[in-house]
Amino acid sequence: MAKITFPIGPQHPALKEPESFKITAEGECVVDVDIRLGYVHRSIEAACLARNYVQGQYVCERICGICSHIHSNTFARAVEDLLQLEVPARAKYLRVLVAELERIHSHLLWLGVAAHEVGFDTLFMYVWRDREVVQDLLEMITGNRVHYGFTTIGGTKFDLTPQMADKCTEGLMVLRERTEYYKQVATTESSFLKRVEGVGVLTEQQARELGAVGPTARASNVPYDARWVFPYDAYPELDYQPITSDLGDVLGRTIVRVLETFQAIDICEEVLRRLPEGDIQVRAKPRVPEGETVARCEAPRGEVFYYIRSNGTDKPARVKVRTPSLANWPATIAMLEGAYVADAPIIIASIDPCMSCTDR
Amino acid sequence: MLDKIAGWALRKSPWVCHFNGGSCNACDIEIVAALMPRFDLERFGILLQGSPRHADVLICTGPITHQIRDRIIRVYEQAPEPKFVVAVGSCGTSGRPFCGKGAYSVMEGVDSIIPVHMYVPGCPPRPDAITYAVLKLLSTLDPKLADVLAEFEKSIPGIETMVQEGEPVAG
Amino acid sequence: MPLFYVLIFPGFLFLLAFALFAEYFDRKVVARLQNRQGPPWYQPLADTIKLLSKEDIITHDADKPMVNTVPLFGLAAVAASFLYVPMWTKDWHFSFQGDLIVVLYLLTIPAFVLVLLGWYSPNPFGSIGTGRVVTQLFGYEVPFALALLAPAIAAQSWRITDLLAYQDDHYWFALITPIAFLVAIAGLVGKLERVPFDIPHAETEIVEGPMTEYTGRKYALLKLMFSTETVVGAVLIAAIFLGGPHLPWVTKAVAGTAVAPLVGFLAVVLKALFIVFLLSVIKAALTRLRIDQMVRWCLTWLTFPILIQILYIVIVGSM
Amino acid sequence: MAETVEQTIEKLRQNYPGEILETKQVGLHEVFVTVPATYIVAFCKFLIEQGWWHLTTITGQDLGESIQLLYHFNGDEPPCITAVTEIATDDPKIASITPDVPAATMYEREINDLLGVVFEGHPRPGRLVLPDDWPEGVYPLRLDEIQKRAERDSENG
Repeated sequence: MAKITFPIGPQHPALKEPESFKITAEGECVVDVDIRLGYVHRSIEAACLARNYVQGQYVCERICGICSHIHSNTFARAVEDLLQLEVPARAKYLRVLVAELERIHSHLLWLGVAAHEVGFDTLFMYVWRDREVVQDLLEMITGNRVHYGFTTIGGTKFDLTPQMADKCTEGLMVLRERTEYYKQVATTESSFLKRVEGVGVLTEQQARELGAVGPTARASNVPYDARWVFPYDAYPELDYQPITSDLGDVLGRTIVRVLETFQAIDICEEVLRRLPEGDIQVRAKPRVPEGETVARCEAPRGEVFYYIRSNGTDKPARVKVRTPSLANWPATIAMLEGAYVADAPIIIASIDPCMSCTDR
Repeated sequence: MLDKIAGWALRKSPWVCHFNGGSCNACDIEIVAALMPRFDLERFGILLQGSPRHADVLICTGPITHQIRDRIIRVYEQAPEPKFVVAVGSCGTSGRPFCGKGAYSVMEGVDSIIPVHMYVPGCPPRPDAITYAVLKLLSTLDPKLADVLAEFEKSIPGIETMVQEGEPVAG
Repeated sequence: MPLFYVLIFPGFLFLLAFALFAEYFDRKVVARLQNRQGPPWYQPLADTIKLLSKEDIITHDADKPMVNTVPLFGLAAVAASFLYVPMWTKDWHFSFQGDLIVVLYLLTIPAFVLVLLGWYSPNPFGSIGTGRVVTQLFGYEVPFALALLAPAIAAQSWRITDLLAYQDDHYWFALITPIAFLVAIAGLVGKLERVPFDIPHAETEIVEGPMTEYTGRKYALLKLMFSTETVVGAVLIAAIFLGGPHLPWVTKAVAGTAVAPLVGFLAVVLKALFIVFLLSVIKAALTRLRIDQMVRWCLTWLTFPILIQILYIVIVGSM
Repeated sequence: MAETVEQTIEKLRQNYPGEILETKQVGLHEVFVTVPATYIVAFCKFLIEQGWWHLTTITGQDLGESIQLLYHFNGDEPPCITAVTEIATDDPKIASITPDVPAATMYEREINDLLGVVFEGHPRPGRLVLPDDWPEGVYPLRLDEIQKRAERDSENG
């Protein structure tokens, strides 16, 4: 049969971001995939070197428009480690609250996009409608729908008033009810199941060898979640288990994400209950002592990794960012090979790819 | 007469094509959010099209990276006349904060490559502002839309500061 | 007079108006089901006029005469088929023995229009879309034709007016042959390439498939071709399975009076809109299938039941 | 925490047959282990056998005379190990670990783009993040390039 090579991207309706996949297909079967990154390469690692730490945190937050809090949080944690700063307990809890709200928003967003990829626009619309609930909560707490600017080096910028906490509790209740409904739709609607069951299978061994992270790995039964393996912020005081599934296909990833949404709602409620009183910020010196450090965080898509080396000035000497999407590409290529062309968009979408993270 | 009808049709049915020129995703998500039940751009006849060939308005985000530069010109050329460009986000309007200090692979916003008719600054702008920008773009073609626009301005105070009209640039 | 029939009412102009209204109706229903407000009533008209007024780009390596004329053929074929479906009375003046076959034949032409356009388009999405159009054609075309064959066997005629007369005397075919009715709806969904069978132009996979490269006038014609095909298909199914202009009790009461055609006309329009409504609900409630799943599904859940239906009719009819 | 950082370092020194130049603790639970560049593939394989199965990423940085490569590994529990090695800036060549650790493919290509390190034996080399029209031999994260950009920025104000 004749081989046909066609591009997905850089400008393609399945991808909201430009990235180029050259898919070679034999009939309807994918035989080879080539990824070309760099369309969103904004030279952020280099830009950090020319900026001081506060500006660097601002730019790093703009690595990704979905998990922006995680980036600024990880950056801040790395710098706090270099400065030997102890962050107030209240700030730690607030960071967890915003991180988990962000996870809810990201997972709902993904569920909608996944439904859109397989042509289920009604679910897409419903999920995104309810995503506005969590967007409103985030806007209320931080003042912006995306790019919250919530974390600062040494704590958080904004405090949570009791009224806000009440609103959060209300919103979380609505979300729990709606997520219950989506869980039911995503796991029982037969035409949706037809498109996700057994599609894009990644075995546990492949997931480990290819270095998959986040829900992609956890859906292949790899219980790796930086929140519980290397606890940070207030996570050591919150006792949860990583959510895994042994299905390994797109359905498994859907289930893991939906269950994680529930888990995130639980964590938010626990944080609201246990929120300690006190300061939210300690003063940080602009000059960072010489040294190097590593910080790991669990973003909605997987582990975010920062390596920062300081040379004793107010500007870093090296900032290295490893984002979960970049780590998941080798696994995605493995999933795509042998799949149907029609499944390519949903397989690519199933790792919740974030090109702006990948390229930085 | 025919021109009038064509103008009416264009105002009532502006199909948009979304182009990401290296943005961080936030603006793109907010553009999609504008199509969702809460904002529902379809009530103004706006449809999101996958192919630039079917679009009237290109919504461009991002500071334009060097790698995407040729592609955006191609997409612009692929769109049939008459066409309009809306630049969304602070990086889309100026390239900041990505361009400048230390950066080596970004341009200074969408208008360094193709003519822009409407700017929507904000990092990211709210979906209301994006809706408003498209409406305002259409109202430059149709004075009758001024009422809708005024109503919109009343319902969201301060929204008129969220959008900036572009210099009319020859294509 | 025939010219008036062909061009204005119930011919081309009325067909266009009805098609645009049906498109609006469809989009509105889907939007409401998705919790949105939906477009205003003039939206499809504005879309069409706008597309007609836009720049018409032909890629330089395309076969110009071919791509210019082929969309017209598609629209013309659908418009021609519309002449043979009765709009207000069962004594349709264009009717002749075998008109059902002609309508069926004319309604397959849009698929071939897409195949040709995809073939002449330099875009890889076009070629993949073309392959899918052809594969899908095998999936739905056979059960769709068989589904319309079932009532024809029962009424022992290939003439739509005879089928209408049969339904006047007995029950509507939707009640006599319910399986055939459901299969026909599913076949129509495949023919119109709507969710869950919108595989040939699945937006997130291959953009618009064969239509990706076509702009302005040609895209407008293609869109019109689909919306007119929706209307013709809906009216056809309304005529064959839902009694066309026939309404129980009412038709008998007004028979012979001046309002009879009007009642019949309203009945047909409402029934057709009901079919469109069903299509909209299906579109809002389901996920797109994959091409291999679609063909397998059509074989198991369309072809097989319709054969049983036909067997049943033949056995009952021979007794 | 399963073992302390000291215990881990001790265990590594005992189990690893090859040469370990230096060890130090970074942050809460990260161990940086310096090994000679020629043994990097063997050491990475050793780490994976010892339970640090996940290659988080590879960091490259230009220190002037040499380019430092940091292979960050983590396992199912703390601490994490980072293998550190240095190669000369004039002749930046090192064996690719991708054939043995498939997860490294993207990271190695990225470092090749940004720092010009040649990973010998990489199965699918090629440009990954830089634009197609980027000049050959210019590596944006090298110190001289950073310096050039800083001068350009100060000229522009």
